[in-house]
Amino acid sequence: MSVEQLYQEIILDHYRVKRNAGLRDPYDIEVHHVNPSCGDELSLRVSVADGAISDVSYDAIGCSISQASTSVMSELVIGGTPQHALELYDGFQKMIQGQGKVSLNEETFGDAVAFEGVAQFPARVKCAMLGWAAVRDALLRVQASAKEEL
Amino acid sequence: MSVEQLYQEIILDHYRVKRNAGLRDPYDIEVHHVNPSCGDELSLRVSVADGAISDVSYDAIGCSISQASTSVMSELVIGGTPQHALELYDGFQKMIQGQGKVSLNEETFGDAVAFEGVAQFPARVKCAMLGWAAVRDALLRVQASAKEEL
Amino acid sequence: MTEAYDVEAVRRDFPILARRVGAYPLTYLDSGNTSQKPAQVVDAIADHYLAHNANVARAMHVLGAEATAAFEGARTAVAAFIGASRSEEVVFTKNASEALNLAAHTLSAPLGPGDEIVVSVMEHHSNIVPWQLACQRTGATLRWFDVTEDGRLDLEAADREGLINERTKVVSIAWVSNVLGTINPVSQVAAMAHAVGAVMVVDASQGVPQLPTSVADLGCDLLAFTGHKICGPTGIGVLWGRYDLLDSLPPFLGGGEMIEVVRMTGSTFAPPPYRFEAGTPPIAQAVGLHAAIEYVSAIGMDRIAAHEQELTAYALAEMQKVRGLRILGPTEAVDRGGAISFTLEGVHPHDVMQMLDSRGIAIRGGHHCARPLHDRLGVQSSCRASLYLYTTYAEIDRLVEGLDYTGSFFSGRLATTGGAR
Amino acid sequence: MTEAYDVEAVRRDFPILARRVGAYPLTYLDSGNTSQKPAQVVDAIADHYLAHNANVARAMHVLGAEATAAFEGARTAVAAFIGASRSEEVVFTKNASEALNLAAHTLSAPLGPGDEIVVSVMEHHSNIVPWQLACQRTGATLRWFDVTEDGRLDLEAADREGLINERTKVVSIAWVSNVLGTINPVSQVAAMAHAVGAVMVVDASQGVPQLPTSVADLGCDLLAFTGHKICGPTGIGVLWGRYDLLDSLPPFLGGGEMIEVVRMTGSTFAPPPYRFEAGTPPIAQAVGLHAAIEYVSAIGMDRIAAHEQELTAYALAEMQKVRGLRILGPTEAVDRGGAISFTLEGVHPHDVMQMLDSRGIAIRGGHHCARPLHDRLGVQSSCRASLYLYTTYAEIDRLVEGLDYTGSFFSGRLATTGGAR
Ligand SMILES: Cc1ncc(COP(=O)(O)O)c(C=O)c1O
Ligand SMILES: Cc1ncc(COP(=O)(O)O)c(C=O)c1O
Repeated sequence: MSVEQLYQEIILDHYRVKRNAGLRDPYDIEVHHVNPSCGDELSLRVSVADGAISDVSYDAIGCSISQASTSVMSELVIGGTPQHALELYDGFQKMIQGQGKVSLNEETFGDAVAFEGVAQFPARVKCAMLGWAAVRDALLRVQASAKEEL
Repeated sequence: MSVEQLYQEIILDHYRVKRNAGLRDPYDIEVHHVNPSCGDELSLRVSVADGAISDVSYDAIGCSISQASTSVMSELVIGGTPQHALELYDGFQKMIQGQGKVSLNEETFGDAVAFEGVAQFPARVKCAMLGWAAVRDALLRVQASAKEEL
Repeated sequence: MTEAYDVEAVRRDFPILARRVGAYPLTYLDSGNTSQKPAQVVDAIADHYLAHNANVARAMHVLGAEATAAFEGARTAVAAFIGASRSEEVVFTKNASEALNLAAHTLSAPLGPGDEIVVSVMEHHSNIVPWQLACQRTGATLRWFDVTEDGRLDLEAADREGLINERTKVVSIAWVSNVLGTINPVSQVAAMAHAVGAVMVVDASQGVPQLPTSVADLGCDLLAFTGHKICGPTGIGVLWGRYDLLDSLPPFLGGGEMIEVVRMTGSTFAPPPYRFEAGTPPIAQAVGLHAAIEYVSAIGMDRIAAHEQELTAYALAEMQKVRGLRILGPTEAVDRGGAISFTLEGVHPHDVMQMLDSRGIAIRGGHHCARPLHDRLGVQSSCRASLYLYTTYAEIDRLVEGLDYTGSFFSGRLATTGGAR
Repeated sequence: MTEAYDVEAVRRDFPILARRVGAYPLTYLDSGNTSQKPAQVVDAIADHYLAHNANVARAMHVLGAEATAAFEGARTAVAAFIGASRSEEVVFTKNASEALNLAAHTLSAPLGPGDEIVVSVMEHHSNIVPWQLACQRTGATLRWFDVTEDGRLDLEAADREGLINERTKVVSIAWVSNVLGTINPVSQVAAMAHAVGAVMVVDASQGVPQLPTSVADLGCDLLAFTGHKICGPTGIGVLWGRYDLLDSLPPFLGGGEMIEVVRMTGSTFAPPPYRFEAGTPPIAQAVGLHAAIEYVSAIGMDRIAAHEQELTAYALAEMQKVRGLRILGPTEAVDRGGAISFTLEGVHPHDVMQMLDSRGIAIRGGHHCARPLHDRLGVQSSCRASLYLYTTYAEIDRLVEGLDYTGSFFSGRLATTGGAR
């Protein structure tokens, strides 16, 4: 596994031009996640309206893998249902922890397939998961507070 | 160095029949010393009168080396001056820590020469010193309290 | 056991056992103090240092990844070995003593006057002093189980006195006594502790090396053991804890990678196990412990336990034939580990040790870090022979012969009659 | 230096340095994180386990005496190496972090609200978090030295603010910064501390491995360092302390042989260093540390320091030629150790590390356990190359080449122009 396979052009592209970056209003929940071993930090907001994720906005400091992964994630989940986003999380996590043995369906995962190389670099798994873990956390909190309101 | 040289007949003899054993009155100071690594314990009293050690009495639990050494020590110091006892302490300590390179004057040290073998057994040096360390401590305290009274 | 236990094959893995002491072969009967190490463990450590050494977690280069995989692999292996449900439940410490101090510090943090901590009078100092210090800090009260005349935990007296009650917050006892060999009914005590909502801590320093271990069967919440008694290196111990409990505990030592975010004005802390591992952990030692666990697992902990049980029964029977010898603790090999403490009438343990040592026989003399138990039994100190997977019948015979000789030597019988057994 | 420094001869003692990473030779520039180990150290550990292994202090048989002599011999060697006046001043811990926690726990025991503890913003977490926890426990206040723009301790600001004053009870700073490389004026700060009656603690984790050490010249009262950064094993650290001070401190961890008399109702404690060494100490690790100290001493700490100084000067000069590279801390090799932290514009340290790793070059990326310093310098994280006695000019050249390539790769220059330096 060469490092050039890790740094796919798609990843470098998202890293250089991050999609949906910047914190925006309105939002339902903001979460703050860190990766203590390298100090990566992510503030992420989600907004859910009419059963769909209407926006994901974020402010991130981190490596190319974590930033690009967050960027790709935001494109994949915006517009879908929270349930769909959580399913994507599960699939992505399974792949990234699969040590190269699990691959993603390109139709469903789009640019995220570029991260298959990351699964070969255990030390970078946390980087690739940072944005995904944050959005999952945020969505679960939105759901929990929705339940409480019932 | 064989173990039979360590356990000289003189030592076994003092171990079986301890001289000056038992705590007696009157006394000036009582000290309590322990050897934490093996749990040996010694309560020792000294009584000084007219510039001479009039009595050393003790209650000891311990191995043959520590008990015999205390017994031999008591015989050597009773009747002499505290100063003489402290000099004996220095001489005995020097020998016992000398790893077999230092020997004792038999005239001055009597039965204590039997402990020269102990110097070859570093683990037993503390045992042989227990009674000596206690009597030194007690004598220094007697002197200190005598000074205070001046 | 399907196959006979081949102790000679085991011994070949331990080069030190071929040593001679003067004219005598080494007879190492001090394994309860520390075990010997098979070449497999020593080689694993050397290979780690010479080919894969790097710091863990922080280093993401090739060597760092290898060292991290080795270190975390050891954690996973330890978890499996003691039947833990998650590897995150395994905290590496420097020894069992640090593990017990960690437990005492963190569990006692919320305690105050009126709360009670319960240990037993047969504990090792490492399972007494940390709780005494915790009581000093917090104002809680230390109470303890007594032992019966035959060296078992006195559960009846405890019941009568209401030792474990609604004020009890922590119970911490040894699984296997390092002095008496007694195997304590840990799961029963754990049930008593849990009935009043107390946390159950087990000092398994002598248990894990000798018996198949399942933290679930023991029913405890925290369990401590040490690497050097189970064929592993010095410098490493383990605190296992239920994840939920660990997660609720405050940090112990600070620094390094046990943090989440450090600011000069205050810090937040990592989840378990990292919260409790301040500074560079014992990396090569974890690798060595992993090799040790693989070594004993390959032989089989059940077979090791059976070997020790048989040998202990033999030793107990033979030693009781020595004139003036008194066994402390159970005299039959029932619910009993392979540590046999004893006194020899008229001969101080130091002298027994010395005499045996001159014949190449290594035992321990003193109070074996259990002075309160010696006080309780009314003996100032004792001798202890302790067995392990490499111990042979012939070694027990040499011990007994040496004890006979020692008794004669000091009682003067030898000098008078000239005869040893 | 009388003789040229033969770095190739040194490298032959470190088998791991001959490793290759894919097509590239290993270029290990992460010695500030942990150093590599010479075969001499690994062999000493193996020999101890295979021929002399036993527990210490408690065991009086032949193996016990050998192990005790080896362990105490290591203590004597460490004492001589750092210029301590007595070997009883050397306490063995599991790492520098434990040593600093020991200092923080015991020194803070008598403190309360109104008392102040002073550290610096450039400290490693292990010299911050223990003091934060101590302040939480006691109500004392944590204060700190700032750094100047060029990464030196800001003594002027400290003076202006009255940082060290009659309320100051402890001052604890690093001798050599693990991020900036800065060598701090420890003896000057110690004089400031002593003038107000405060205790001076030095975190010498990066100092002792790199510079000849004299605790007297440093003027400190306590000093901590760690074995694994000075060619020694993991699992061992050292706290040195003035004997009188150590003797006045309460115990830290409880258990094992740190006691004098244990009763269920209360215990008394052994004199230093044993009071602070609960449980079985890192015996084989002390043997390994002893071998490491002999190894570096045979080469000469002055020559090791000179080698590092020359190489650091070269590295600083060459690295500053890399486009977009910014050095954190002193950019000249004056009062400076061999850790060089830097950022590369537009490329996150993780990515720098990964790219260099693919070329066999091992550096560290992140905040190097010094997040407050990174906050202070306004960088989220950084890269760090750190040198040691076995580092060569060729390795620095490979680093610089790798950095050029990395910068180009991520800025897209490479893709556009196809050219690397
Ligand atoms: C300056 C400094 N202090 C303390 C430490 C902690 O050392 P250890 O991780 O061995 O406890 C380190 C190394 O990580 C360091 O560089
Ligand atoms: C029952 C028991 N608990 C605790 C310990 C302490 O283990 P360590 O000295 O490795 O901390 C020991 C061994 O000495 C032991 O036998």
